[in-house]
Amino acid sequence: MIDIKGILGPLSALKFLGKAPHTIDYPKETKKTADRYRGIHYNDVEACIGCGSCGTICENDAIDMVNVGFDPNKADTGFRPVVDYGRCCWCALCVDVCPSGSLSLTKDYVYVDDDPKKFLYVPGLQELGKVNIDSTDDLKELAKIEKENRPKLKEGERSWYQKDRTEGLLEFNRVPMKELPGSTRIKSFAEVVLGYTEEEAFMESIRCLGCGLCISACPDRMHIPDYIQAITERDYNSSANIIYENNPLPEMCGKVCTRQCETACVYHNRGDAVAIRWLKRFTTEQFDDFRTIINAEVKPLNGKKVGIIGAGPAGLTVGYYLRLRGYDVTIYEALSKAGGMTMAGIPKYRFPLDSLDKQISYMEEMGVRIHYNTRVGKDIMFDEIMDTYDAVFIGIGFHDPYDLGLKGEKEAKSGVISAVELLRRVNFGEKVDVGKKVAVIGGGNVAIDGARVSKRLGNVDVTILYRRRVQDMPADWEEIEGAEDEGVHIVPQAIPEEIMLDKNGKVTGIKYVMAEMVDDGKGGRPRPKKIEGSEKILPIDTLVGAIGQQADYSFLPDEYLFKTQDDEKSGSKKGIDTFWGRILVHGYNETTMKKVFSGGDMVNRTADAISAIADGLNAVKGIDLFLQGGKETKVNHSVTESDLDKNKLLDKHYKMKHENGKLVSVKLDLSGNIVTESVKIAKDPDELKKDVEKKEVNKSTDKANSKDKTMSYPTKNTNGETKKEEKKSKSKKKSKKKKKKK
Amino acid sequence: MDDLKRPTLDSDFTCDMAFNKITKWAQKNSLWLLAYGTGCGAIELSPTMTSRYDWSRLGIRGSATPRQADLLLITGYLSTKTLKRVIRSYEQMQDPKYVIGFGSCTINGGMYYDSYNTIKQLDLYIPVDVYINGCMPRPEAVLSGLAYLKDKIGDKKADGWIKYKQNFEWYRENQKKILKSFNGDNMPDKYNW
Amino acid sequence: MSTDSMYRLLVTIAVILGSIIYGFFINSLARRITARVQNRMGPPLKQPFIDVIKLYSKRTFVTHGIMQTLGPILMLTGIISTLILIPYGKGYLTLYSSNGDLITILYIMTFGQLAMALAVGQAGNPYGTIGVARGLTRMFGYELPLILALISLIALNHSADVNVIIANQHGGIANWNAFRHPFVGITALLAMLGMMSYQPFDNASAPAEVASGPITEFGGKFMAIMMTTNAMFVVAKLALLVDLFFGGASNIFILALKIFLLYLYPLFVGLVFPRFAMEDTFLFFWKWPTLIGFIGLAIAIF
Amino acid sequence: MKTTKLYLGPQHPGITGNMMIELDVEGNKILKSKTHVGYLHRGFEKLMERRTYIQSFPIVCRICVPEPDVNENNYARAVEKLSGLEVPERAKWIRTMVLEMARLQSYLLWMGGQSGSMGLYTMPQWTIGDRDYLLDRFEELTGGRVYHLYVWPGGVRKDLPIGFKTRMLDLMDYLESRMKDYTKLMFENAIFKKRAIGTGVIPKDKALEWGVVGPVLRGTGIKHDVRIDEPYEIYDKLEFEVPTYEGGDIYSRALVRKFEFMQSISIIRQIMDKIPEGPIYNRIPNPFKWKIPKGYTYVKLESSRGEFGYFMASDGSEKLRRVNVRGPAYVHGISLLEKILPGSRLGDVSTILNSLGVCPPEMER
Repeated sequence: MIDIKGILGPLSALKFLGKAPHTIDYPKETKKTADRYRGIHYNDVEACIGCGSCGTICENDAIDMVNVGFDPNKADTGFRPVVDYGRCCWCALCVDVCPSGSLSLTKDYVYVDDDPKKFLYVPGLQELGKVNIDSTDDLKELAKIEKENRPKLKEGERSWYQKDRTEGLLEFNRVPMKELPGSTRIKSFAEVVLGYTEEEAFMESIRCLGCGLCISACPDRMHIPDYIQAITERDYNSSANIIYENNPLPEMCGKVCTRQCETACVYHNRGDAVAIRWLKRFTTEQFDDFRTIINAEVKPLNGKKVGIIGAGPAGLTVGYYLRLRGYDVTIYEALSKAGGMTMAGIPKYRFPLDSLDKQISYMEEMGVRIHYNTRVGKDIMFDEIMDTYDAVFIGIGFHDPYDLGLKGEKEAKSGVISAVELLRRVNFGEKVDVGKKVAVIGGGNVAIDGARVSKRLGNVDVTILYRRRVQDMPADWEEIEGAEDEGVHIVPQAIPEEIMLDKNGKVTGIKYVMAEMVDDGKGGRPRPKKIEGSEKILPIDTLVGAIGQQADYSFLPDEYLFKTQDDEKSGSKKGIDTFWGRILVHGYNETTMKKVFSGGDMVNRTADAISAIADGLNAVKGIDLFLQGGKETKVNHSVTESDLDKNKLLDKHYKMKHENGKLVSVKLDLSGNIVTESVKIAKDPDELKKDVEKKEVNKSTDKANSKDKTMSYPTKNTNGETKKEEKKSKSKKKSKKKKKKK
Repeated sequence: MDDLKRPTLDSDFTCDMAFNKITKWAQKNSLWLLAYGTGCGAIELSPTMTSRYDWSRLGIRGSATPRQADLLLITGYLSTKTLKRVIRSYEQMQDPKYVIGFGSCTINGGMYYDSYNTIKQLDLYIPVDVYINGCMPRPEAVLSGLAYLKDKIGDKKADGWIKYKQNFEWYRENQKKILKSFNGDNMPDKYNW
Repeated sequence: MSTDSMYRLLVTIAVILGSIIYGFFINSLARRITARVQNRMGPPLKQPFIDVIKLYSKRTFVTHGIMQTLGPILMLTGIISTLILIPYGKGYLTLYSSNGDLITILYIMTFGQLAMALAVGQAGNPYGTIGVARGLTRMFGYELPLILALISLIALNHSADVNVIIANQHGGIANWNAFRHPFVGITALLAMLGMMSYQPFDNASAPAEVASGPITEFGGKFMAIMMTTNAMFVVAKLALLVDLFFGGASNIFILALKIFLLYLYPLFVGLVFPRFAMEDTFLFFWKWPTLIGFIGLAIAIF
Repeated sequence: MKTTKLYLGPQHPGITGNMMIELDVEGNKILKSKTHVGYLHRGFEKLMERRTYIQSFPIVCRICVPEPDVNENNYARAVEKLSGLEVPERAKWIRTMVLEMARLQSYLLWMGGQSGSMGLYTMPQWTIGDRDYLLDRFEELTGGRVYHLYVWPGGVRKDLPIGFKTRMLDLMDYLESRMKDYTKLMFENAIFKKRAIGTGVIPKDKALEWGVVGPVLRGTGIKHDVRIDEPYEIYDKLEFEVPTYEGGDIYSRALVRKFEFMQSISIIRQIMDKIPEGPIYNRIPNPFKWKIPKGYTYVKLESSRGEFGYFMASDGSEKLRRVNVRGPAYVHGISLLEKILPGSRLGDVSTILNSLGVCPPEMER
């Protein structure tokens, strides 16, 4: 039948004839886009560090990095992202991984043009489509023009950006490193830092974005992203191999490196840098013996001999890599152990005595000869070395402390000691009596070390006197904090005046003046200015000076020293030129004298171990080029593939899981069931205390058992003592088996 | 791209006719576009043509066949199979005709820059008058693109169709690189290349 | 040529031009109304004019044969002939209507459509062919009730002259054929839905089914001619219906108004109904309208 | 009678996308139908094998253009299932809401398409205009109009904006009131009924055998819905009905969709009412290095067109080994269409296509 409702019902639609349309009359009126609309990119080019993470994450290859006139420096590559809008899909993943938070999207969306080349766009720099950035000329032009009038967007105009470290795809918090509590650690020289567990190392290593900004910050240009990636793959073997490519002392670096890399880390802008140092340390801790895992190729001896003076980081580096290249290498060391300043000058709670053993014994195994207790100039003459060897490397370091230059210093018969000497004596097991009250003068790492070592020498009251404010101290922040934790007093803005002596010439106190900070008028850092009448006297038993060191060139005969410019002109005498106590080098660390190379603290200004290693590597190249007549020996540092595969299998039995809102990784058995919870729960401080006390007992027994009376030092403190021993025995067994096979 | 002949308006005898004042105004304000949703971009066309944005107020409407259309909207990526149809549709359209590259895919491959079945740069195969950026472009962006095209027509710069004629060999050469033959036996010879 | 025939010729040209303009104008108004019901703004009023100017300015080289070129022109001829046979008022505005009667008009009206069919046939597009087939089927559908209604009118007025029929409707709305003979009126109005090719009877050019139907292969100038003829045709058809059923018009403005109001009716129906399937279209016309038409005829004759 | 070959598409207003149907027509009757695809093939499954897990996330939503969220959700859940990532409770609620919003907008689009294919052009103008309000809410929530890129492994990308709840509820009220207009204009329209009833019939006994899913299957009277059969996200905590209508024709499918439209409105109201507070996502590890353990999985959900599934295999590296997308449109658009088109009228092809929810980009991926 006729469906009346169906015929008349639709006619009700005609009621809209009387209603206003809801059309948006676009060019005349616009609809506001939402606050988080993903529109065209914007980049705060000043905040951007050019790490390229945005380009790496982009699934469409839409982002390239180009140089648009920014100078590169340690924490900025100088490159800026350029977005290809012929590729972009506005997923904003680039924003979510931007570690500096500079990249964002805006609410703009209209970008219409008839030239497909105009859809390349440098966000934050280029006004849309104005310049064709395909050509380099135009890029330079762009850099010039845009420098003055860069579009600066306010926060409200940016639509999709990361506000804080909780947003986005990146984890800005570092896996915390477990440490001994302050009260426990002053009781012994036990190592303060406990090291990462395997899972902690994995969780930390996975944070690395692999951008490589750190490489440029490292004086030694280590392949940091690569070895971290190897840790992520649980392939510690290749991680160690990668590290060994340009660092023969990884464990030392893993413990005491000044880690300039971490300040350059992309995470450093908004969160915690990746713990590069701890990760390197973790890798080296995995092996008791490097001999079995480092697969570097050792070339047969090529008949050239190289002599090295000083078995510090620089000398050892030169020795190791020259040996790899087939040179006969001999190192002369004045002390009874190799390591130079790292051995003599770094307190054992940071750098246990056995830390270098593995590495040194590996080197010696490889054929690097080290003559201990042989002081050049005394036990062997420099002339002799010059005659014997085809090339000579000098890496003697800064071992002589500066004088404090205070009234009473010369007169003092006891109670004044330099921090360097104090550390050396303590490190080499000598008994040092510092009394009950110690004052340390200086604000560098050596001063803090001196203070913290003194603190460990018994129930000692330690005060640091520093000319400027605490924030001006050149020492590491962690070190200062650690010292404060351990109960070291820091008196800032205190200028020492005079050492008070008793009749016997023993130190009784120190007089110092308080200072106020004054602007130096040149825009530099403020200078301390004495406040008249604020003199104070601090009663002390020992004064530790730590205001700097210098090199001791007494071993060099006069004729090898470059004296005046006249000499150079006449050409009569050509020697090693020095400037302000540092040996002048050029190119591949060559000195002004033929066949003599130099490196380490007495060459570079940063004066840290990693720079010394870098110097060493540079000198290796120089010596090689020099001795091979301009041709470099090729060395194969790579690891075998079978090893890599073996290790890669491991990680398939792990998976990521959320636990209490935190991501952890868990171990699986072969059928995929969870075996153990990965992250070990940190031991509570009480337990640690007990551990350390146990160690103290062990220490005394060790002492008794130890054959070498002069070289006693506390054993390394780890909570996995028994495990370590097991490993050792295993590795021994392995080596035995190998021998049998042979 | 750069070795292409730039279109010279004088050489085309119809230009004076096609671009006199009234017809120019009419061509500008009456754009019929071929309803061919070649890619995913077609989804943003429906809001643009319906009540919320209503492009009919700008004189734009869809037409069902290429014969009546002035404007070909390449909505996003083109698979190689579609490219054939698009070329044929384009050649069936009557002059003057315009092409809008809609979305990032037409500019430089977009999302599918590494796909084995899509073409990456549209203007190697047919001349493009305007590109609209976006994935998807919002209706507002689409309307801006159309407004841009209108301006171009008004300034006598929307000359892609002349360019196509004058550089026909070049375009054919590019098309042949992608398409081996049009449709085998069923087609007349001139389509089968 | 006498001044009389001179005037007549001038008025004829004016009517032809006027019908084009008015045809486009009501088309434009219809678009606005459609837009309004659909909740949107719609195109500007000048839009149909812009469209047609643009289409004339397009270069149309493609042709599938002589018939495709001739078709639209024959169509134009047909519609002009139809146009001049319909009276638009008194005096010169009756044009040449006295020369022909309703039957001639009906005959000539179909001429354009048949010309179109021939043109489409040569174009060779299957959708065009299907479209034409659909269009002709629909025409057969609505012609029956329409002719029934017209026969009734002729029977009632004892004349096939449109002017006579108009004259007989004098004296107020109640005297209009549509109201005086409701069955005839309803039949005619239902048949008119078919004539106007709006939904539910737009099968011939249903985009979702047959692309754009007969005009699939026609673009550029062909399309422009078709649009022009369409505009004239709408005016012609509506004017004829106004003349026959709604009392004609004393002057051109009232005629225009009546045409517009009558135009709204298929427009509104088209806005709210989907289209019939092809078979249903045919069946529909031969069912209800035909039935009512026969009743009307019966009443008229007996 | 002569048999004519008709190529419906790829450039044809009656096709729901870029595909082609080759028809053998005799008069107005279809004798044979064959679906041609390949016009939209982009090789998604291959592209995803080349990208890391997080890089694949922006791609997947492009698989189905009218309803991208189901792809995002499936992808996220597959990755979570393989990797063991947990999703916070609030994120699950938001995800469910997004899915239902997607269903609403997809049905609005369908209403427009279905009636537009029959020539009722007022309806698409209304529904697609109203769909824009939903897109506004999407834009506010996700930052994108069409491709939302919102649901990712570990949760959702951003929290609900301030004031979103009230705006969403207002919109639900509006859509509910608009449904009355739609009903009068479309669902109760005499001619719509005339064309829809008895057209494109899928026999009940063949439906399961032919692999029919979603509203089309429920239109044949078989109750099957992943939301109820195997609840995912938080569907087990919500109250809703899954309608079935006997008949298997276009009209019963339309009624199923109409009913589900109202159910979706009610689900969104429930979610807005009960949504818990809390975090919205668990951060995945460094996206550059994220590896997923070896294994494979199949996840599925109920999209507006039916069961939508992802098979995903991982080989333990940063990139997935293989993914296979099982979209409902593949069955509906190719094999089912070839079965039910013969015998029907030429004019109904587009109508049937629309009623089956054929979505070419999803068919070809």
